[in-house]
Amino acid sequence: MTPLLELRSVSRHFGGVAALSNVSFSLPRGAVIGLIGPNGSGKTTLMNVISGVDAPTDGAILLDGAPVQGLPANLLARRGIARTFQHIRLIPDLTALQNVTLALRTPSAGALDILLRLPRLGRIERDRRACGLKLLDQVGAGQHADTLAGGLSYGDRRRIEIARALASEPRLLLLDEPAAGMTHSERTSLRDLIAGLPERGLTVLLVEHDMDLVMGVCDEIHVLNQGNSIASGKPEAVRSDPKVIEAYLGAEDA
Amino acid sequence: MTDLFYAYHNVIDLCLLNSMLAFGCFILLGVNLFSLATGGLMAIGAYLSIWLTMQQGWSFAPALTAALVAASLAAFGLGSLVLRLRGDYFTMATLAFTEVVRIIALNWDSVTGGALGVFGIPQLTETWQLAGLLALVIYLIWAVRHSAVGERMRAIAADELAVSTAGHDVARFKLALFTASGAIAGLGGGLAAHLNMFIAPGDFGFLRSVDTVIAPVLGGVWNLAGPVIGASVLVVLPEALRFSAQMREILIGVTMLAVVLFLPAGLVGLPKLSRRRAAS
Amino acid sequence: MLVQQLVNGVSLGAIYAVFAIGFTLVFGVMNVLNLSQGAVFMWGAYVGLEVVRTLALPLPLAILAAATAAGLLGVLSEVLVFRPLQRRGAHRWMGMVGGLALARILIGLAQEIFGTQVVRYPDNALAGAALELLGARLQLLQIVAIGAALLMVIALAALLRYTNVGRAIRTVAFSENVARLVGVPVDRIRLMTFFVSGALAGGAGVLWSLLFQSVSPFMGDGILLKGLTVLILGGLGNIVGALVGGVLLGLVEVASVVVVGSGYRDAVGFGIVLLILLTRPTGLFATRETTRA
Amino acid sequence: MASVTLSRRAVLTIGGAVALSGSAVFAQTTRVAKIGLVQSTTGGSAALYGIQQKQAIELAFAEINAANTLKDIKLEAIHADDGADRGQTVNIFQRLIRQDKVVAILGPTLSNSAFAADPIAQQAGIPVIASSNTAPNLTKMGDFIFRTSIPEDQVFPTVLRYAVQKRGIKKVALIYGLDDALTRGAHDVQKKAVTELGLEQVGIESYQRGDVDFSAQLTKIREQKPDAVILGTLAEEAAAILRQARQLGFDDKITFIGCNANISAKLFDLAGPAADGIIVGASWFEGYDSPRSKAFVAAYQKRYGSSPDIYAAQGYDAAYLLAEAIRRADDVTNSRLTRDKLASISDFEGVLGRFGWSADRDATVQPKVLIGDGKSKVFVAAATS
Repeated sequence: MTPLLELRSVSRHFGGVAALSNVSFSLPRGAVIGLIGPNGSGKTTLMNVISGVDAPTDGAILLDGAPVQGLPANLLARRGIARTFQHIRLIPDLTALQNVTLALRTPSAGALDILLRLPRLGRIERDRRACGLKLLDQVGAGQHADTLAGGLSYGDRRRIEIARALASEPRLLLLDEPAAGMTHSERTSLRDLIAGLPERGLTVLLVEHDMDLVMGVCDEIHVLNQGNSIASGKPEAVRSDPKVIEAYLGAEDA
Repeated sequence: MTDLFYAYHNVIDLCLLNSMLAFGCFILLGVNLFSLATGGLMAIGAYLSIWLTMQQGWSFAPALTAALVAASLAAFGLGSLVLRLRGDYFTMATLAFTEVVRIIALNWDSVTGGALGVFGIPQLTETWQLAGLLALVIYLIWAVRHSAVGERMRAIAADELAVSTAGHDVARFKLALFTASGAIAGLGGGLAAHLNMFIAPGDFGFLRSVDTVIAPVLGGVWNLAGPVIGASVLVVLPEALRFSAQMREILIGVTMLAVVLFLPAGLVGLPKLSRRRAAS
Repeated sequence: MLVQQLVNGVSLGAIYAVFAIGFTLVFGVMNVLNLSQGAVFMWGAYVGLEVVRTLALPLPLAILAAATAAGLLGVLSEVLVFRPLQRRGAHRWMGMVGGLALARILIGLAQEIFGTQVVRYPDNALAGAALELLGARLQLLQIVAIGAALLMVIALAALLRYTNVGRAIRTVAFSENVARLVGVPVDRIRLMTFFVSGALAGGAGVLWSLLFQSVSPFMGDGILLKGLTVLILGGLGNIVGALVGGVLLGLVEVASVVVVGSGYRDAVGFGIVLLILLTRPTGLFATRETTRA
Repeated sequence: MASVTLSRRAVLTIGGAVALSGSAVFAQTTRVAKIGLVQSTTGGSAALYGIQQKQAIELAFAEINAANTLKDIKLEAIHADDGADRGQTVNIFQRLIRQDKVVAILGPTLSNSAFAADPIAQQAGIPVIASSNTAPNLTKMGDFIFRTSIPEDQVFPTVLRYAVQKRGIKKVALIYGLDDALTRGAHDVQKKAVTELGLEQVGIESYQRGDVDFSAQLTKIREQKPDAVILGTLAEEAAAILRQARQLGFDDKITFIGCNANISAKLFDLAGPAADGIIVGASWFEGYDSPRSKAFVAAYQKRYGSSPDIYAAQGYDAAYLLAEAIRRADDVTNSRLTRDKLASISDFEGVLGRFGWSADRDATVQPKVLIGDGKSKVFVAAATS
């Protein structure tokens, strides 16, 4: 069976600087894959390249065996790739619910429905609202549905962003440091949430600095350093890999 | 009473017309597009509509429809080319479009009469038509804003990237809005042409575009009353300040500057501001 | 004829360049599009005129006085409009409308004080002098204009490259936050940048009215559009680009008169802007600096 | 904001007080003829002509009122500035007619504004006299529309014929303002006259309002070696063209032929000696040798400290023509009667000379061919024999 996503020698250069060079790995279906590395190692660049926010300078990205590198973000989202951001990108002047329904794939109202305010419009919007509420409940933010996103706590916004990513019914979910800024108990429920995603048919690529979380939920871990893939494998193996330890220690030195 | 109405008939007409045109810019400002294409798009609507009513014997309604369609198509074409430009580059490209259209109009004697303009245009635009069409435009924008599409608009204004990673084609959405704003400009152009019996290419240049986009900024970019208030103020202010012929320009400038500096939400924010002052 | 037209184009373009460099400097450093720049240019021309006519001082002093006065107007626009808007975090179109409003006030004041009539600088030794070169007549004034333009650009380049102030300006251009962190007095540097920008506009105003013998309250409107065109040709915030773009626009305008016909002179300029934007979305001379835009 | 309202109120109060005291003085015996005076005093180059006309008309009204020419009728000018913006001109016409109930309107400054606003006066039956609109077909808008500004086509053919006879001109180049109705209208007339006289047209160049650099166009024209360059330009643009032509080394033998709008002291102020020898045609010039004209120039200079231009002279005559019509009508509100009396004037002796109306209510005045004298900075009448 082809992997859900496969990276083949993906590189991304900014001017003369290589943010990613020849990164290759694949994401098997239904797995939770961790992506770690020191700051500036290229994790977010890789997320951007996969989600279409950025395009690779070189290399191929295959989704279900079909090349998708360089496609715009909205098309990749339609093809099943959703993501969250390291710096939360919720729309502050929309409510939590509106932020989630923004990404729903259930049909939205047509031009005529909207302009003539046909009765169908109310029904459609009610359905979308119900879908959005369900997703908010799943991430544990249902009570904030009608609060403006800008006024919510960091942890709540993180969870709502995950709900928005789930709203587009993705097959691949890219989470960029979802635990950052969360309290301990929030992290625990986040861990449960992520662990439950494969059962719903999702594959997850997780970038995270919280090693307990990474080691706890990931089936496999890839390590980046200065744009190069330096190690990959089971969590236990990676944890004891001297190259990985050196990369982290070296980074702390600098 | 009727005399009073007729004494300010044209002032009322211009308030209504300019308010409508301002909505064309309003919907674009809503997604962070500062467009100066209004003049050029209006010119297309204006010249097409008078050619149809004066040369081809069309009646007013179909001529206006044709003006609307033609300007929408022009906006669609222009938008597909220039919407990918960022910020000020987009603004400059739309300004270049307006100026190029104006200069073509200046040189295209057989249709536009050059600088001498076209006169004797039948006066077909009525106040009630302007009021009705303005109401229609306001209703349509209201309906869109109070739907999922309106939420998407607000989201694009705040964070385009978030919207596109949520699966929406932001470029296509903006193109649709730009086309809609072209429709408003084309309709406004046709109405303007049949309002004062005369048009010349100078009516549709840089200044027209600037005035149209300033109206919602002054009135308020987030409130549906904004464009109406902004455009009306810009029409009424020169009339109200006529008592001071010499200081008029300066006073208009000072008023504009005061709004920009002290009313972040535009003139619609004025009552709220004064209430707050009164309360504290 | 060709040589003559080249002379015509370069001397026109040199003034466009001086104006546009001031314009682009403010953009490059502070990401502000100051639409009152045309009115500042006009005021520079009037101040220079008054110095020559009323005070009967020599021309170089007039240019200096005009540049200083225009520089102060630039400072005024920062203090009155752009700084409060930036503090408030206002949207950039507020700054554009604020600039237009300020321009309206400045033009109205000029009308009040100087009247609406077109006036000109008194004749001096420079006005009539010309020399023949390869069959073209090169006026002394044109040489002065081109020379002064080059001088201003070199002075600015030296200022930016070799002085502490220049380094500070470049740091602010890179990032205001970084500048604050390394102890650059950002507010003062912004004021200085606005001063330099206004001074360049004022200097351009005097050169312009010397060369074309025409001063009026409305003279800034046309040059504002030209300045915007040059800004795009050269890339927003790119100083070398503004120099090259200015001269290029001068040449393009002259060439369009020769080749296409004078009725389409401005359309050719704007048409080229459109074409350039469609092929190179950040201008002809896009550089690192311009990616901010 | 508060101070603005306050000052406005103050202005209104003072205005009201003046009006009150005025009516008290003239109580019962005085009738006031309210006349709309629509001239641009702001709004770019239009303001140049607008201010001149406004001043000349106000001068005329003051003279007429002081001399009690109309016995118990006093003329009151209600001036409104349209900022050279057509929408505002329409606003003003509607207000003057419906609210201020004027008996006649003098203006507007620009032909473009006239095409939009005059039909309103025509519809309401209010006579309008223009003194700076020169666009063709203007008075065809209706029988209430008059003008004292001589359209170019009444003047230019005479001028061109004179130039051809005296200077042996065969090849001409034309330059004109593309985006200004006045200059564009002048150009059309000039082009037609050139064709009718069978002259060879070697080139046509144009520019846009606000342009001050004409060197590219002039360099091109120089290559075409014309005998004459015909200017469809405003005075300040003509001055720049003359000056830059000299700087580019134009042959002294090349004749410059101007249009109506060039008749201005401004031309000499700006062009200096370069204006020497320019040929223009006009209904009037400052040095026109008639008692009436000399008195006008003196009075204007005394009151305003500057010289009147041709638009001032045309405005001044318009004011006197309207006063004469009101005198004949002996009525301050009946605008139709005023219009009929105005149309009946046929032998008016004005600043422009002996005056009458054509069938289309255009002024008919003997055109005068003038030559610029750059040294004494005046136009002198050409010997047309």
